Amino acid sequence: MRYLPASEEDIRQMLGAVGVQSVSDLFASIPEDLRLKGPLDLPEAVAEPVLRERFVTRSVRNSSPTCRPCFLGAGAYDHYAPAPIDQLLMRAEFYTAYTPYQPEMAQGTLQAIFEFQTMMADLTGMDVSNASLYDGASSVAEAALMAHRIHKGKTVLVARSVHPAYREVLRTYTKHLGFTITEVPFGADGRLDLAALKAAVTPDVCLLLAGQPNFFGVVEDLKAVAGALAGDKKPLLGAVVAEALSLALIEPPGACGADLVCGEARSFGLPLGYGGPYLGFISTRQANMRQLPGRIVGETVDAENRRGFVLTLTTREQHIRREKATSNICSNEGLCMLAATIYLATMGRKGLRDLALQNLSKAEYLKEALKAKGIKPLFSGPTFNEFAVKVPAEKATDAAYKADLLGGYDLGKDYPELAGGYLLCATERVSKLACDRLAAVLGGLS
Amino acid sequence: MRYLPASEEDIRQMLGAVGVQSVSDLFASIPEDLRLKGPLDLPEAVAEPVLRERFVTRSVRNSSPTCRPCFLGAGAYDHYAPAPIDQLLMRAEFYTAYTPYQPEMAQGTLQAIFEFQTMMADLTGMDVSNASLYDGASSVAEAALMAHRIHKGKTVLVARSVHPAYREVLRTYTKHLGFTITEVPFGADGRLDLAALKAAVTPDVCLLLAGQPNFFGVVEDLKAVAGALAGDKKPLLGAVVAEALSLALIEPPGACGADLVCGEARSFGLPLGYGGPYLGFISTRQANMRQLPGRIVGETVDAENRRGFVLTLTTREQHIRREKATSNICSNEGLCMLAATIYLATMGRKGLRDLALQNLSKAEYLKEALKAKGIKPLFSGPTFNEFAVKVPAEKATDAAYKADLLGGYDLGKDYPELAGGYLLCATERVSKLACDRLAAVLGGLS
Amino acid sequence: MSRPIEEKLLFEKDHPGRVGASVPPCDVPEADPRKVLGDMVRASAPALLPEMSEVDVVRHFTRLSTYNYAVDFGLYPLGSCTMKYNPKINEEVARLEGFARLHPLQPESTTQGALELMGTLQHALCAITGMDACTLQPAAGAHGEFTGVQLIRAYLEDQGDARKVMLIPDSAHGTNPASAHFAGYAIEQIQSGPDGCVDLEALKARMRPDVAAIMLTVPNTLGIFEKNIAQICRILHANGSQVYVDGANLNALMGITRPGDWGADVMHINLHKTFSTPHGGGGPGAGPVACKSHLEPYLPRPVLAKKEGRYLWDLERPKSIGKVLGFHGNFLVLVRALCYIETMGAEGLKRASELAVLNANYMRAKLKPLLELGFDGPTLHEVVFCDKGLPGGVTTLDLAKRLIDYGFHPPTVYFPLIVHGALMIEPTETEPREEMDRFVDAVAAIVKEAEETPAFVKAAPHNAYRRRLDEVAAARNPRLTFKP
Amino acid sequence: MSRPIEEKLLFEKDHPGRVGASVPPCDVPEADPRKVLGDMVRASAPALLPEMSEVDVVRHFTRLSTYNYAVDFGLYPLGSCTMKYNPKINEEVARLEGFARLHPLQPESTTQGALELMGTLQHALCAITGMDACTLQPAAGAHGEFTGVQLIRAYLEDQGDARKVMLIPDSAHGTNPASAHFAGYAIEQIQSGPDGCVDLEALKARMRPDVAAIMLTVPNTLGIFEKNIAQICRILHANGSQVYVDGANLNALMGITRPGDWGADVMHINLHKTFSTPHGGGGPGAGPVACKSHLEPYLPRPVLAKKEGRYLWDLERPKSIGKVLGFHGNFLVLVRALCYIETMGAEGLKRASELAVLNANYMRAKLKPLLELGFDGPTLHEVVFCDKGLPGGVTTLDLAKRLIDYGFHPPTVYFPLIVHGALMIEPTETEPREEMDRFVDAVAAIVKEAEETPAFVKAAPHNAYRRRLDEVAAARNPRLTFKP
Ligand SMILES: Cc1ncc(COP(=O)(O)O)c(C=O)c1O
Ligand SMILES: Cc1ncc(COP(=O)(O)O)c(C=O)c1O
Repeated sequence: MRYLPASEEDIRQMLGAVGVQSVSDLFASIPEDLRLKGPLDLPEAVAEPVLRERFVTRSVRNSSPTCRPCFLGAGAYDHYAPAPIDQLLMRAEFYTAYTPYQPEMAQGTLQAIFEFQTMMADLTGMDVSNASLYDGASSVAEAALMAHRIHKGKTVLVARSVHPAYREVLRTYTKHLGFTITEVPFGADGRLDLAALKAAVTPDVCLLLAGQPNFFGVVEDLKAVAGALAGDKKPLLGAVVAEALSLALIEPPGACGADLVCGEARSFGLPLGYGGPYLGFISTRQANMRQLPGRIVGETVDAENRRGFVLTLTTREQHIRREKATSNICSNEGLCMLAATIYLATMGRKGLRDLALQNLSKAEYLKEALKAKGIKPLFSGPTFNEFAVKVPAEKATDAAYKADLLGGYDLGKDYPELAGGYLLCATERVSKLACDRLAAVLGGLS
Repeated sequence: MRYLPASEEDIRQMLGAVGVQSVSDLFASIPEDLRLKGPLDLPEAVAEPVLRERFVTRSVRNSSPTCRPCFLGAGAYDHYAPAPIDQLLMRAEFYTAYTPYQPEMAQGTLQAIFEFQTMMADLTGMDVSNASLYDGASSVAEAALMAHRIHKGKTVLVARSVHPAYREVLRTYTKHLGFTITEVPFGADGRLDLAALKAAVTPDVCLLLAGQPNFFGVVEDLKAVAGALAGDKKPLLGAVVAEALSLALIEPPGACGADLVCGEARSFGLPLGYGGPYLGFISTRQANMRQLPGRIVGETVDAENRRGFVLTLTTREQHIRREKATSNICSNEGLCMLAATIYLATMGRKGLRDLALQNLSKAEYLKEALKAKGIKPLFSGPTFNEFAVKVPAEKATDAAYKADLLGGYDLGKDYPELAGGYLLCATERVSKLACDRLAAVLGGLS
Repeated sequence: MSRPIEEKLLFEKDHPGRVGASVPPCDVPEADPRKVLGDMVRASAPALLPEMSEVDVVRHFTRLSTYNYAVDFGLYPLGSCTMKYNPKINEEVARLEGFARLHPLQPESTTQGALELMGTLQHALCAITGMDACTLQPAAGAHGEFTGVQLIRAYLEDQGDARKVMLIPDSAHGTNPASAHFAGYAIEQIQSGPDGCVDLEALKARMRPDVAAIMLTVPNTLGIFEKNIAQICRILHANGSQVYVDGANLNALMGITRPGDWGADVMHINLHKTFSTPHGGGGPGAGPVACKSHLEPYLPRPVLAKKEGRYLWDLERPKSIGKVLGFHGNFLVLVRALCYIETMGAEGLKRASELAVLNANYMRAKLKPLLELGFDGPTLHEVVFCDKGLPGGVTTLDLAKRLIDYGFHPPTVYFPLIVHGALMIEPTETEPREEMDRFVDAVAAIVKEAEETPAFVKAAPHNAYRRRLDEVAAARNPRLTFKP
Repeated sequence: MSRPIEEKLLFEKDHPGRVGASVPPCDVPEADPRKVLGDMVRASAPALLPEMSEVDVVRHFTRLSTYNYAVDFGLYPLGSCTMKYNPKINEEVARLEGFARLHPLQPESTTQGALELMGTLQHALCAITGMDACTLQPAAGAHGEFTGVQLIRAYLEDQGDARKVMLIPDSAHGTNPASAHFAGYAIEQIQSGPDGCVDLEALKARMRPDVAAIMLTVPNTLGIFEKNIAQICRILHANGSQVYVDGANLNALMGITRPGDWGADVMHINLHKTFSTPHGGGGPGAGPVACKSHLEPYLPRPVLAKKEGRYLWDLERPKSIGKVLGFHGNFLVLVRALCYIETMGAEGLKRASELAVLNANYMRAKLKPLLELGFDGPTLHEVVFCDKGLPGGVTTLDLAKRLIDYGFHPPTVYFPLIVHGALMIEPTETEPREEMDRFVDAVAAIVKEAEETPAFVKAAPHNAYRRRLDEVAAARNPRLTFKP
């Protein structure tokens, strides 16, 4: 077997060195009656050329945005990743390394994390960022736990307009910790209902989570939201960013009064990948630094006073603090973080803004094209690259597919009150033509 | 432009350092009347995402052995390249380096060449090998020039059963050098006609080139061929190996009395690639070493007496000897050589033999399957993974294609005397089923 | 190459006017952001994002990469991390566009290939672990722990028997108590016996109705198989409690023994350990959870189901603990893991475990004359030494740093906590013997250096890209971002 | 990482019983080689092919790779080699299966995408060079030279006027005389004038009927544009001779001036220089030849043609010089080159040349205080210094080797031959200014070292994977293969 270097001769010699007769002697500590009698119920080994063909076959039994322009967003946005990213990720020095526990032989990874932290803090308008979390959804849950540690309150307000999966993960995470999760409704503009918000704030509320943009693609007036959070024990404001690209064009949460920003940065150079691996993150103010979950890298010097980087503030972490840790996370999304770092360096401040502007323009164009067919936005609030309309949602996806398009997302699945609501996303990868085709298809539905 | 780092500010500063006003001043040495007045007649720049799609479109406007089992050989054989090869080639240290002119910072490339030379010498039964040539066809031409330098004669005998393209390149190369190229016919077994050979040998013959296997897939009795070359000024015997994999199963030319082996080693881990880049080589006896064309690497030591490798015998080469060089070759097929080296290390002596045996078995199976349909081999000689049959060749390829197969090669194109001859190849990548299907298709032709 | 090139931070390479990517021209009218977004338009550009050419970016990260060590260079014996070789074919298939560019919310009718792949992987993981059901949603080992413990909790509550306490041995990885804590449990640490295993009598004595479950790593972090595991399961079950197995060390057991057969109720599996997917410098991993049928109703939504030969996502799971991740798990990691499993086959996986254990015991035998064992009993896939007897006042950390000079990644150090100055060594089955010999020689040389020139060892590393880094200073005065 | 790991030769890692690849089981009856092949069966296995696991192989070549320097690390200023950045998107598209797995002899109806690509590239190369026709068959620059010279020869013979002599300046690359020699020409070297250009009067004086052609590199290997090139063309043509241009230095000229417009008859183009395809540690390259219409009938067979909107290979070329390569050229290199051309567009290519020339002149200006110029006139994309004035008896070679210690690849040395101890520097347009400054600083430091500690410089390199290697010993006692 090509991954197993030991030849029969090696085995003989190694057994000799160990001082046993056979390999099975090495397993003597496993009680006989627990040993598996037969072979595993698995097929035989498959040779690489055959297996490769099998995976090709599996891969083509899916139809992806490669063949069909994709109007599906809802937390996963179809962006182009420049070619250098993947080729750099393929450097064995990066992808076959472990978490940088020995900094003297992991400065490559550590410096990249430091760069990622800096850029995420800059993009979100915060002071510090961690080195990644599993994904956007779990970052929301971690944010809630973090806010509780800071504020002590046990009620979390979450906008109903936050991504449904994120809200569900938040509930899963907090279920047994005595939290109260309360949803705050949205208004006719799709934005947070500020009156309802004000009414919901109590001294026990440690955090308000608002999508930016929210699940409907609507850009919240985050400054107004921040203004609505008043009082002595006022809760932290957390912005949930599911489409990180929007940060290039929308006022950063940090500038609007947010205390922390969590979300999903997969848009930065990572493939859609049927949902994973993605790239969660949290950034926050300096004061909250020690309550962050996950890995953090800090700058230091070596014995010759040269700059270097290390994992730091590790006393927050489970391998030191065990159950008192800020999170249980250990392996995080290192290589995804690296992809995002390369992506951001590649795009630069201007490129990222140009791209964001193009997303905005495509979505605005699609909106107008749909309006021309009599299809109106569901909400009046401003949007970035995604917006909701009212169409016969059940039929829409099928009709789009028949026209070689991947249609949008049926809001009725998660919001009974929005039955017939249909979420459409337009990134830089859909052409004007595709927008026109979609408008024609949806306009043709009764 | 992303490949051009100079910003406007850089340009300003650099112009200042140079002491000119504008970039066009730098071109003052080009006479005004020679300057291009308008822009180049080329399209505008295309952005990477758009361009990638364009190339995908171009690539799918071909139908390759990926979708159709390939029975086409004729100098290019469809083998599987294990996954590590390409990922190692993609290491920037290998593919973005130049020819190893500075050995102290190119030991990676140099050691790999030394390993390649060793394995090629071993496989061919020779003492030494060069570091690569352009391809199999040009290696035949270089072999003729080399044999002339050694033997001094100016007549080259080449078996008519050597690859037609190789023979054509041989003629192109020697056209103006006063060579006589004489073809030696083949017999009913497809092997070299030894009587004709003997008759053709004169003191002016410096080289006999015989395919091993030859273009019809037939394995020559190279020992008998060597025996037929007698006399005082007997010519060198050169074996032309178009399918290097055969070396694992067929007695190496060196063991049969050949003086040099040239040919094509693309089968060792390189893609079919519509014909290039491929991997020519020449190996020979120690005594002929200084007449080899192309790069050669030798072992040496460094100032601390550690083993190292350098380009050597460079006085053969054009950059030193100019028109007296053994060849004009400069850039050769470095990365292809590396692929072959990785391939051979991966397969190992046993793996390569197993694979060769499987090729033999597939071809024998196909032969039998065709016989069962009444289709007979054109020649009676033994074959490796390729053989000729008699079918209505013009119809055969179309019929195969309709059955989702890439059919064989119409020998009539190059051999009027073999009109209706059809060359079929069966590598490890065609399944029994595909062989049966092909037999059915060809059997069904009138 | 000569020594690595010193590369500045991205922000120090910012070069206004340079461009690193080409954004296609916009084929629709350009929107006016201020008109669309009003005063929610970003007022100032993210100042620190650098402007660089593609060349600059490629060189930056290529240079950074040269500061790293990696499995593709050699032995990486981090204990409990299973740093095995990452097969190249896995990387190739995970990049097929039909996988890499699938949207997670596409209709199931358009993703049957992906779903079949996931179904096949679930089946394989059940077969290997002896469990009945499986979720692929968790993104890493700790995430799997959290999910698994939640299953236990949901099950017990459903039985009307919410319990408070999670028992965890002192040899456990820190993620175990942390995960249980975030599932709302009180953690009670149980002391290992002198043989490194659970003290059965103490355990029995602790069996009261407040015990929800025990979390056991098998083999444990000392590399020792919990010999009474079946009895432990029976004891816990008799108490109405559940048994959670941390499968981080499954690489010792494939095809040899199965947690499901011991009586364990639920476990997680680290695909980035046992199943060869790359660690990526700290993830992404995948931590599927496999369980017995009584826990199945509680698995995270949605659950992969098959109806009339078609796969689909079943959302109607009233007892589900709910989602633990936004979508369906780290799919592209799953692709790699299945590629590995199908490459190895039933026999190959068993052979991998056998050789992993052989390699670890070989290392143990060769290192025993040089270092002192943490525990003396038989070990499987890894072995733990302690710092007792290291000469010249040299510590575990010094030894580790000096190994760097010899071109090796050090073992896991100072874990498990119950061994003083622990050095935890797991070579994995993909290590060739010569490489292990090279490592042993390095340790021997360092021990000798420790006797002769301890100060030199204590100042290691000497040849790395950086000398020893000051972690204390970093924590005392945290500088977590670049300040211009 | 620490210092590179010392890696043995493959043959020293041979480990019988190890397996590196998996050959699928054979689905047909296994043939008996002895029965099929008789005594032509290989008697003994190729003994030196090593048996290694995939892990061993990957580590072997990964470790070897760390001994190399590469463009992706930094400046690689080899003059006349145009070591520009190799774009990553080129590598990606060249690996698309629809290109990589095409058989060269497939019917044209099944390869229209590939043929269209080649047609588009031919058109682009003609547009850039001002030529009328083009062949993509030659595999490298020297191969292109040979092809181009053959075109000239075939043309002249066809005119009934076979001539014997090829004129080549002393500054030319060695491939020029070698290529002309193998096309059957007698080489006559022409001396460069004091300005580094062709001496016009001497040239005129040499115009006799035996002159077949002149081979000129423009700009020449001194980086100097042959200012009288148009006149030279006229002189040669008046003599019934042809003009061959070595296009190795086309990177100075794109969009600025075209050999076709000067009056040149034929030229080759190095796609692995000007058009960004990787050098690969010594190839593969591609050396297309572009020519005027009078030479077109002689182009290598087959020629790409278009009929009724479909591309096909035209074999009916009675005047063709014949094939120079087995198939259609280094197709996968052509894919990369076209990807580059379409990425850059008309303006981008021109900008590339402008900046290549600017960078070279910047280097020249910065290095002039440190080194002595070989020739004084204006230069374009490269500049040549000589060893005059290097202090302390330090030679060009010493300076080059010491540059290695500073983390740079040295320039081309001792070429062109007409400059004493030549240092030929071509930064290319993809070099950022800071990187050039870093190089200049290194040269300054070395010149200082040469004054202060010349012996140290002469013993360089000190920090590379190997100290200075003994090339003389290697040539004296050639060891070209491993002997067990
Ligand atoms: C025993 C054990 N359990 C759990 C984990 C956590 O796994 P992950 O890093 O995948 O979250 C580890 C990681 O090293 C471990 O060693
Ligand atoms: C001026 C010049 N001509 C020709 C060549 C030969 O090109 P190739 O190496 O592609 O054969 C070179 C190579 O360096 C060169 O510099």
